[in-house]
Amino acid sequence: MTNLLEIRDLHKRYGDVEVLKGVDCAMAQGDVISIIGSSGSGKTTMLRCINMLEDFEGGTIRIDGEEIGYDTAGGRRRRKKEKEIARQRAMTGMAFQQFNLFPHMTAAHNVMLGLVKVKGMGRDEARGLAEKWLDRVGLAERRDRYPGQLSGGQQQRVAIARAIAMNPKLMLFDEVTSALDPELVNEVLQVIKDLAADGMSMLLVTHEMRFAYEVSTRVIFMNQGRIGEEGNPREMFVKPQTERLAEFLMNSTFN
Amino acid sequence: MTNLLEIRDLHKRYGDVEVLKGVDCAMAQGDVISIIGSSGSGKTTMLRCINMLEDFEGGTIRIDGEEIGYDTAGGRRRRKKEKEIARQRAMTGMAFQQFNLFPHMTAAHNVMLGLVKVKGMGRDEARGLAEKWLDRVGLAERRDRYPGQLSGGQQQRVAIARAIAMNPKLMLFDEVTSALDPELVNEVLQVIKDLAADGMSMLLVTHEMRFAYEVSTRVIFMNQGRIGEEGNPREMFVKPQTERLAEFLMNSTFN
Amino acid sequence: MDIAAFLHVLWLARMPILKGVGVTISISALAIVVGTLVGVGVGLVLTYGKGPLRWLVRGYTDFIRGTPVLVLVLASYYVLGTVGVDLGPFEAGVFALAVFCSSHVGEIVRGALQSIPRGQTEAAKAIGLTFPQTFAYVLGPQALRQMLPAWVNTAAEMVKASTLLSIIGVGELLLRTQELISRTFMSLEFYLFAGLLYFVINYGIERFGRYIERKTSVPS
Amino acid sequence: MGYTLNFSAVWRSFDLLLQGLALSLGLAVMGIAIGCVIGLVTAFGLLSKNALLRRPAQLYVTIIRNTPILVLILFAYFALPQMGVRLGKIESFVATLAVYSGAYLAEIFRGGLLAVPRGLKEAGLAIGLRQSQIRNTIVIPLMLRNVLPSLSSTLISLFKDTSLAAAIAVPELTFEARKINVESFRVIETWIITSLLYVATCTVLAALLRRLEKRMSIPR
Amino acid sequence: QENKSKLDEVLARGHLIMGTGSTNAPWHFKSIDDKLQGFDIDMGRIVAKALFNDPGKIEFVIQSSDARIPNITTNKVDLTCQFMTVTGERAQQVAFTIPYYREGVGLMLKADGKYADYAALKAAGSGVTISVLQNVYAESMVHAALPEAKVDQYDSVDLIYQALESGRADAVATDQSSLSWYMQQNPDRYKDAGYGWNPQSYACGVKRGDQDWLNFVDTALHEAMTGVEFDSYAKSFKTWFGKDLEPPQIGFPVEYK
Ligand SMILES: Nc1ncnc2c1ncn2[C@@H]1O[C@H](COP(=O)(O)OP(=O)(O)OP(=O)(O)O)[C@@H](O)[C@H]1O
Ligand SMILES: Nc1ncnc2c1ncn2[C@@H]1O[C@H](COP(=O)(O)OP(=O)(O)OP(=O)(O)O)[C@@H](O)[C@H]1O
Ligand SMILES: [Mg+2]
Ligand SMILES: [Mg+2]
Repeated sequence: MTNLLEIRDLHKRYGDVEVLKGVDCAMAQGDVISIIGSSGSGKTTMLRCINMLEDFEGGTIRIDGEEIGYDTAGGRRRRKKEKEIARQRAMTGMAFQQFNLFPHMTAAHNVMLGLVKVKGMGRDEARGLAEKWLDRVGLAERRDRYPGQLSGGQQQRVAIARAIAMNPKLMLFDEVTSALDPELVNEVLQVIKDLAADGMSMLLVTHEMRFAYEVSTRVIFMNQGRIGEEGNPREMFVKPQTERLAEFLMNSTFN
Repeated sequence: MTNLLEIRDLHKRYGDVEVLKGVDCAMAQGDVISIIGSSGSGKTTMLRCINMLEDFEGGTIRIDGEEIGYDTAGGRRRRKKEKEIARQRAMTGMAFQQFNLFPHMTAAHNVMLGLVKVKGMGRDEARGLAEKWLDRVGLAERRDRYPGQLSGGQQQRVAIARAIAMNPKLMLFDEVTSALDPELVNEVLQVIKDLAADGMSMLLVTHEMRFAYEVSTRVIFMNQGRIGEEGNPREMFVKPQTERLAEFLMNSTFN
Repeated sequence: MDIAAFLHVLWLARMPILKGVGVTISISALAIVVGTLVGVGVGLVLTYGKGPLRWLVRGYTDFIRGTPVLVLVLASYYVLGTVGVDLGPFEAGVFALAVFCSSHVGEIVRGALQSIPRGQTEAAKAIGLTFPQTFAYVLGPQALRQMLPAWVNTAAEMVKASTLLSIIGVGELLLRTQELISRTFMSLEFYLFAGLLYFVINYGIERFGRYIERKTSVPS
Repeated sequence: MGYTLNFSAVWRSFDLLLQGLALSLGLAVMGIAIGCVIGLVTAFGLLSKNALLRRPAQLYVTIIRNTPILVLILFAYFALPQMGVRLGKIESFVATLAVYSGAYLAEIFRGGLLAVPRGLKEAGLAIGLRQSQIRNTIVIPLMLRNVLPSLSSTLISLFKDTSLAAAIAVPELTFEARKINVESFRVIETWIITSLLYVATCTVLAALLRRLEKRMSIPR
Repeated sequence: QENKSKLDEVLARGHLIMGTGSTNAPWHFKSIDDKLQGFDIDMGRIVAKALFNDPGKIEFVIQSSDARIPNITTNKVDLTCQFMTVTGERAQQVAFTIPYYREGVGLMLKADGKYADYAALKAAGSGVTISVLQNVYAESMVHAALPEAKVDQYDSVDLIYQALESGRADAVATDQSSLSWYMQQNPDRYKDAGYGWNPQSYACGVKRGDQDWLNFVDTALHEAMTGVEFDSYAKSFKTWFGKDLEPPQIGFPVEYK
């Protein structure tokens, strides 16, 4: 069986600074992987490469065996056509820290846009699906509100519904709760837990250690552009193997 | 001995909505009081009234026996002159969730502004004092940086130094850590702890229950515009008297 | 001033004035429509264009914006003729104003597009939209709202600039007014009256802009 | 077409053009400087909660911005003396330009003021600053930084508007250019040189503003 | 095709295209029913009549003073008749026809104004302001009559009158023909200062290098002033300048006296 996601020797630089210095990672269907690590360690960058929001200079990323973003044939590496990349992006769903809902569309229209324009679904069918997913994240009554009329937690749930409705093979979450007030965090985390229970494959960057501990099948600790440690959350949180992880965990548990 | 702060029957409304419905509170010199409570319960509003950032419709607030914001003589209540209110505001220092540093001034100038313009201090003396306080909050080397060149935690520490340098009788903190990344929270909390150890009187709104527990001499639980419960942190967190507080504490300890 | 005498003369002159208003409105409307269409292209190149093309368009907008409109008008009437494009005064004038309008609209479009948070493009990419789709459904509509007030200003600017076409003999409102003055010698009265008409046209545009703004505003 | 350019008539009177340009600059600097003050006061008026301050400010901005400046110039120069206000032609034009630019700048300043976060004013209050101190040390400096990028467009337009002073016999650049035209009839040549002078001045102006923007920019 | 004269082109086209203005009475301005009229207009009609035997076969292109010469040189018009003063410099750019009017500058005062006549103005020295149409030599032109007066130059005729009306100027100095027309339209409000100077000739202009066409227009104008079309010319002169002309003398041609 091929892995759902396979990253080999991923390298990424911004100008002179190498931000990812060779990341290898594999993930099976149904895995829920939390990525932790201190600020600037490259967590966000890794997600953005998987979704081709950033070009990268070296290594390969494969989803379901298909190479993302580049064709490597006969030693030469060429960026795929923009249209092809757009299609590949739709294989993954992404939720951002700042929600990034489209402010000029209602919640339902936010969810429908990709369905209609990318999947070519009819408007009625798309509407049905959008409503189904908004119900699932507990926003049945807010379908026709605009983002500006929703609280942060509600906006984030719409953003998740928008990504999920595209039926991605893999969901990427980048610190989806850190722009939220503490009391709103729970509603979003609950939605993610439910998705995990449904068997959705997920890769999530988070600062909520407790949540990472409870929900993930595996945890990756990023350190200075590399994977510092990786394993089962029970073992990692209780018995960190590296000093750097031990230190990081100590700092993160104050609250 | 008169209380440092005395609030009697404070009422405040925004349009039709009564946000503070009669708050009474007293605080002695050297007290460190944490205010907790769910979103919208009126915590911020209470601090803003004490600092006269909001007018209020009923009740009195006294600091060191002096009535804040209004003169109540012969049953008639009149807002004090703007200049008088400005003087009274300088009796309290305030630190905000969003830091609110002046972006066009260096850290040192941010601290000096009030000293020069309000206290009428000479520039050299003000500079000396500003440097002393920036050193105290661990920013000796960043004096001449602009806010945009500082991390969130550093900015918040400058904001605290700016307030403290004015030598206020009472410091007000409104969720000073909730706009910060988890790793930066600690630097700010440490500064507040040090101030508490020095005997500074403080009133702080916080969502960090652990911190409230560790640092405060008293805790106030606000609930729907009133003080729901009040007491010693050890007792309140372990044996909440009201069901509403018990519920609130349960929700707040997820992370 | 003798109000009654003026009103009498005004009544006699109603047809030329109405014609002038008509010409002013058609010049402005044409210039605004053409200028806006071209300007959107200019704005797109300024925002997303690369290399020499962008460089060229940057030069175009800077040069046009620095040149007095009067000079643009004279140039398109006379200089274009020498390179074989012989336009009548009306066409030449509209051309000049449209060029002027396009450089302003280009800057407005650029400003509006640049003020949309990057996250919007990324979110659109993340659900698999191609760039043209992203522009059509996400960036364009938001930019439109953003640029509306500045665009209304430019439209009013065009109406005022249309007065310069009188130099090459286009019978718009100002030239009509001057013709009336040369017969009646009531200069102040007619200039003020023309000012009033221009005010009404521009105020109409302003109200219209407000109306569209309200119509398209997003609840929050 | 066979039209050959001949610049000799223009060069012969080039010193006239330079004198005109100097006067244009002088008019612009004086008019816009006063306009800035008017604009600033009006901007605060526009944002005032007090309708007695806000309404007149709105009325002023609406009327002035929708009226062609030529009408305002003629009105100030010819009609005001009949109402007892008599200014010299330069003073009259400078006053008109000040009133006109004031209305435009007021709108720009208003936008810049709105973009100053409320929290900063509160932070100023919290350390005991008075309203006027907050306005002078925090709000206005930040507002100026906010508006600088969009200001260059407006300043360039206003500078070009000095060309209308020709209508009331103020010998600025356009006036001198027209004089040369009437004499030599070398219209195309004269306008080419004149517009180059305008473009050059505007370019220098834009560059200066960009420099200022850079100098005032807040390090981050 | 090669070197065909404008004359052939106009004849083939079937109507004449003449450049002129629309804002200067009595030379070229609009009637109440919005038709162009004036002395310049009548000159154009005389040329049209010579071409087609129909004064109506003419199309007017309205242009500002600035546009007079460029519109000729860029072929926008066949001919321009727009109170154009003949000067050597201008003659290097366009070909002038024979003059059709001889103009002089006059001074106009307010009837109830401070100054009675030319002598009073001159006596006031630098205390008077004169409004004139914009011109490079406007200043020296005024100073020829009033050596110390201040000179304000405006870019349109209505504004020089407006300057006098609103007290911005003490007198207007401009073409005597325009002044007399203005005083005729506004009886009793103004008066002539009684001094004239600075003679100049008005002629039509055509493009240089087409002698055929220039000859034709010259002939048409010449015969209007001295020959078969004299009646049209005299009638127009009477309408716009209010004076009757002596008919040309029979016999020896006046040109060779
Ligand atoms: N567009 C960019 N240009 C230059 N450097 C960048 C850019 N984006 C990120 N970086 C740098 O790359 C490094 C990794 O960034 P990344 O956002 O992946 O970190 P992160 O682990 O997600 O951190 P955080 O927890 O703060 O979100 C950081 O040092 C950052 O400064
Ligand atoms: N300017 C305002 N106008 C109208 N209503 C307001 C305004 N500011 C606050 N409120 C309302 O007053 C109530 C109390 O607000 P306050 O900010 O004091 O709550 P809080 O306890 O500080 O909440 P949080 O924990 O979210 O900061 C809320 O319901 C809020 O919506
Ligand atoms: Mg990140
Ligand atoms: Mg609050």
